Amino acid sequence: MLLTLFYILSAITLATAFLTIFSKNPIHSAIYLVLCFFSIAGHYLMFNAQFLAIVHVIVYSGAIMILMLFTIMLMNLNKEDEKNKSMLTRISAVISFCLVAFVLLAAFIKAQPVITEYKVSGQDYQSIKVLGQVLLNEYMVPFEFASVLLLVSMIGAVLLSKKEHINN
Amino acid sequence: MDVSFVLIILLFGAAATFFVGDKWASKAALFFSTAAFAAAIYVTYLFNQGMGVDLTMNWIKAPRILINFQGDGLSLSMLLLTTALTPIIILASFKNSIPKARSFYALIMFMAFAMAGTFLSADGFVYYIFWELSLIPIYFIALIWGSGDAESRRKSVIKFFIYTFAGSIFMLIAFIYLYQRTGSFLNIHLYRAFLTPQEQFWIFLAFFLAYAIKIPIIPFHTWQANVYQKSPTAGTMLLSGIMLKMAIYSIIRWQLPIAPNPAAEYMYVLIGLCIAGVIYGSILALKQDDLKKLLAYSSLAHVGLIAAGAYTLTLDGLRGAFLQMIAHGFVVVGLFYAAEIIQRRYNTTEISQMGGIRIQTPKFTSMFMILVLASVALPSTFNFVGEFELLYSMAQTNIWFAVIGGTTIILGAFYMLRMFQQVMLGEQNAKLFADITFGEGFVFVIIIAVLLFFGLYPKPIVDFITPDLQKILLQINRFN
Amino acid sequence: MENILQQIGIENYIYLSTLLFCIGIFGVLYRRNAIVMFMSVEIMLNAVNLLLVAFSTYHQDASGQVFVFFSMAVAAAEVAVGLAILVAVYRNLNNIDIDNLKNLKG
Amino acid sequence: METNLALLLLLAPFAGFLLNIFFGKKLGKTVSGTLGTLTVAVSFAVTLFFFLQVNSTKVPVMVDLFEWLTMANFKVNFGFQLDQLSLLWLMFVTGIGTLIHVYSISYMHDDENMHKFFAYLNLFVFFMIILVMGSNLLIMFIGWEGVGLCSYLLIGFWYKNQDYNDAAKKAFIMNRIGDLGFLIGIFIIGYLFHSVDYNTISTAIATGAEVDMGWLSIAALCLFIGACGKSAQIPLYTWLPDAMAGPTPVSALIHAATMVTAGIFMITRMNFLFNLAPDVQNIIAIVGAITSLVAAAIGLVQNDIKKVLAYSTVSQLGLMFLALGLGAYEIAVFHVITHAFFKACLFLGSGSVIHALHGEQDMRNMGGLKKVMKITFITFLISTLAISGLPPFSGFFSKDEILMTAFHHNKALWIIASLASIMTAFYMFRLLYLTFYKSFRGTEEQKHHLHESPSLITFPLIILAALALVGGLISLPGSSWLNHYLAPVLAKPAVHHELDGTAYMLMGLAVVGALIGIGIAYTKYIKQALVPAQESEITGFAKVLYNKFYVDEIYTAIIVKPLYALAAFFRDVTEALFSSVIFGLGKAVNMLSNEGKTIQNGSIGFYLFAFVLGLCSIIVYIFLAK
Repeated sequence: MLLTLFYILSAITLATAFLTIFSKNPIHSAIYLVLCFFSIAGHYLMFNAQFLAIVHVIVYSGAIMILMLFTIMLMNLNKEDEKNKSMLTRISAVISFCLVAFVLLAAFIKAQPVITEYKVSGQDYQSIKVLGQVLLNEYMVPFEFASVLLLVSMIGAVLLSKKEHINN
Repeated sequence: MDVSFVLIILLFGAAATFFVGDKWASKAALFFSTAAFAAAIYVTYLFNQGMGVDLTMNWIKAPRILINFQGDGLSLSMLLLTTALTPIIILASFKNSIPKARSFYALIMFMAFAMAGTFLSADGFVYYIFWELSLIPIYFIALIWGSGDAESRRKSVIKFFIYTFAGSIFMLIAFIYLYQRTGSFLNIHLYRAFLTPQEQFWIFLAFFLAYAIKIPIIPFHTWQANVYQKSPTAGTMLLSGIMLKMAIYSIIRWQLPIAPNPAAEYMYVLIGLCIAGVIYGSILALKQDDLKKLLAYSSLAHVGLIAAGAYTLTLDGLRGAFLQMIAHGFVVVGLFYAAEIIQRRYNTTEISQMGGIRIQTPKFTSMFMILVLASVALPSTFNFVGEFELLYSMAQTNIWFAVIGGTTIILGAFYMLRMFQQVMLGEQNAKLFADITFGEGFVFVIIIAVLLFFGLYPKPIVDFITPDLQKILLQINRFN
Repeated sequence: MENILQQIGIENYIYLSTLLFCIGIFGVLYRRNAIVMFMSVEIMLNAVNLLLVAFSTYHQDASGQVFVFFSMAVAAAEVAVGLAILVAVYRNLNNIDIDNLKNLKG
Repeated sequence: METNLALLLLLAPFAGFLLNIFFGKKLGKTVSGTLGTLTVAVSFAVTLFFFLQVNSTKVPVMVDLFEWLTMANFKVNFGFQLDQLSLLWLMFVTGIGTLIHVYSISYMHDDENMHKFFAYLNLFVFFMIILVMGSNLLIMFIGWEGVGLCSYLLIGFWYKNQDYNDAAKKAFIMNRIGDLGFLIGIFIIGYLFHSVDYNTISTAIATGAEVDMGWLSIAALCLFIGACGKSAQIPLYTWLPDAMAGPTPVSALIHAATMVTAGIFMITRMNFLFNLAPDVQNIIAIVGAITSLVAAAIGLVQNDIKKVLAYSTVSQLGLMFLALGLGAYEIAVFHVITHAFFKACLFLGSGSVIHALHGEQDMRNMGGLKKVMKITFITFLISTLAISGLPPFSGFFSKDEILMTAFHHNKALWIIASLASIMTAFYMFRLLYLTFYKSFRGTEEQKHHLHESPSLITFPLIILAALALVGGLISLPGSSWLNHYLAPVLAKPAVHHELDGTAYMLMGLAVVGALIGIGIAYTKYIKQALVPAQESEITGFAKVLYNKFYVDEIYTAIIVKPLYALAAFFRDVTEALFSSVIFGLGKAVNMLSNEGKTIQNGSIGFYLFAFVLGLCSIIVYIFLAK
């Protein structure tokens, strides 16, 4: 039952990811990507990581993708305007795809599993409470830095997108 | 009190010199360099009393790098040479009006600091840092205060910088490799590394590139003459008096004990190369029109002989190399100072514009003559002691080395006397030449006193360095 | 609480993430539209996130999920700045085809 | 006590040097000269004391001061050895030195740098004493190079003249060639014997230590090369005639009496070593004989009064080397001593003449000085007779001994040496006749000023002439005091010749030969009253002789010129080549980076592709390549 669910979700994930790339219209790409993200959220739910799934939906589908859509619309990119790609580009893309897939899979196959049997510790490790404790005890400093990073990127984004007054 | 005290004085002196301003810079530099010399003597005294003067401090945990300054006979004698020559060099610049004097003297002090650090460091990484650090001040000294056309000066100074720097990089690689093998940069640990002949060969080669360029051994010498000619005399003195010795000291301290096998295997090639430099430099010196260039080539010849002695891997050779390093340090500083004095008065280093000076300045002539004689290794000067041991060690290896290397005493006499004749003798020069002042003479007197005293009684130095040289020799022979 | 991996197996997740990641790479190389390239990057990031969560479960350890939070934060920041740059580029060049952005070449 | 006295002997001239160089100018000429003379006289007095002591006790005085050089397998002490040989040498070094100092007070009085002259002379005596007194080869080497330095300083004393400076430089460099040989010899000896002490080496040889004979011979040969340089033997003799550029007292002291005999001293000192190398001895004998003949031949036609004497010196030194080569060390020493007397006298006499003629040295412009300069003439005559080898003058005895030894050894060497002696007699009398006989050929002004030299000049002449007259007494044939005296320092017993018919016949032949030489000179320059021709008129073999066999020109052509050419070649070609290789490397890097620059083409797709490739290779390297 879960396996079937996994296959369905995986199929959606992969398909939408492909469509994201092959859609000529950027808006379509964005829509497919949102779907992709939702399917990944479904994966998270299967892991019983509800909090993560929710955050994922909020951040990716909610924030990032909206931002992208806004930008696309801002730039009026909702039409197909990509020039014909050269053969070289296509070939290099395909080669990269195959190569990375091959290498990664080879590496994973060759790797020895650390744990031979799937264990169940029985302890709670992914509830909001536990995650909050881990985040604010063990990962306190990175957490603060993440906030600083966000602040900085916010300022940066504002500065960058602000219209410059060329003649003062 | 340990050896780092001297370094601190030098570094502090550099800073102080910079901050007291142009007017007092030379005096401050002289004061601090003399203080450093006094401290070096005191440290040597403590060392002779059997007290430890080493400093060991952890610096970086991984990779394991220690700040380890080691005072033994070899490093202390070089420290003494450095700190003794620095005040002399500073004193030699006193009469010149130098723009931006505080930077100039501060750089000299900083250079002395870096060189002293090179001699003292027992940790390969720190040693490397000091080694490269010493390149920076001389670069600026030569570039900013040098003589001649700025464009060609910049060219030759940059050539010098890149050239020596490129050589040193190989040394760094060798050190990193050694660290991989031994997990330490400390020289005593590196000595103990049991390297295969193959590894030794590459490490030896890497060190050799660094040192051959610095010494320089032909065919790596092309930077030398131009830089000597173009840098201010104080810079030339630093280069020829101390900096070249860094390389020979490093051969004895690092290269030979760490990788002795190739040194023994390729001994004939190495000595042959060094002796070729001796002959080549001597012959080149015969036909130079520029006084400083001539002295540069003579330095090439002398230093080639020293390196040849070090590569004989005999006690005599190593000891001779050490003695000759000190002797050559003093004599070459003296000779360049003489060139500087002439340059001050005639505003040129062209030999053809000199001549007829002796008649106007008996004192200067006498001093210059004694230095010339010391440079051609007249017995009873310090240079003879060194040269004798060097040639004797070469004779032990192969008599022909001594015969061919020994031609330096003929060719040396040839070019030095020829130079002396053209510069000093003959009918009175049309341009006036004021005899040297007390301050100028004082520098000469110190140098000459050192040369003559140790020429007749080198035993203190010999006794001081021999035990440590024997230790080094023990390391060199550890594979046999 | 049971472990979902007992039924599905970690290998499947590995293959899924690898494929997703490769699709991302393919997209970055294939497309010339900067925004779509951004999306491809997001796909790659998500592939990694997914694998992190899978291994978090595999080890029964929260650290993996914490890392996902961080990577999300970084992704958000990256997108914000990246899009701002794109807007600036667009303002100057009137398109965002990366083939036009060659001013930095040697 | 002995140490102090020995130090006094050594340091007195050095003190003179220091005083003269620092305060000479203030002290004034007379004081400075007197000071210089007195210090050497003090040395002479001390030497005399030691001489008498050692002569009676037969025990050499050894003084060890401190350890000087430390080598891995031997040590060199700063030590002195006052034995029979060194004291004998010291006697005439300080003795003649004192006389020449006295002479110089007057001779150099007009020179503005007189104090320097005395300083250098004192320094020379100091180094000569070190050379002679040293107890090992390296101390000797200090003196050896030191006297070379003083010779350089004194030849170039009139430094305004660059020709003189060239001569000085030449002397120093040629000496250095020999010095290198000496040094190599010292290396080999040090290596073989683990010592350079005379006593240690001689003991080692006497007790039959195992040494490689081949290396020993090479060492002996190297030492001989050193001696060649210092004592002006073929092929290193050309500096000595040029050295006449120096003031005449210098020529007398350094280039006739003392310094040039250092080579003989050294070989005598190391006689135990040379005895073991018969091949080298043969070389020495042959070189000596040829030198004496060649130099005498050149001397036949020279017109410069000092040049004639210089070639005569070379020739006489050749004879001494002949004796050394034949193993007759005591005879060589004997000739050194007599030669020192009469040659110093001759040089000083010529100096007196030059002084009277205000610097004129060409014999063609002299003549008829007999009447004006009586004392000079008489002393000169005595010395000339002595050098020509006429009995009962000292030169007869010493030269005859050499000829006799050569005769017993090898007839060819004897013929060469005899020929040289005949030539000597000829050119010395040619010199005498041209200078002192007939009428004066110089300018009127010179003639007007002709005068006998002051007593400070004539006094040394008289003493030296007296010594030249009676010097032969120290080693009369049959009963030789010298042989007896030197026996302790020589490893082999002295050569002894029976005073038989052969001996008397040889003496007779030698005298007849000398008389023939004198006779020819008499016919040419008194009877026919010839004056040597101008340079342009000399033709044939005489021209070759006049130009000294063109040896200088040959040396210039085959050594000096190529060396300069090589220097120019190195400077202009090789240096540029080395430079261009280095710059070439730089250019290559530059080119590479220019090529590499195109990789950075600005296409993000390309970058990403490269990035992917790099990523893959890293993964392959880390995870898969094991």
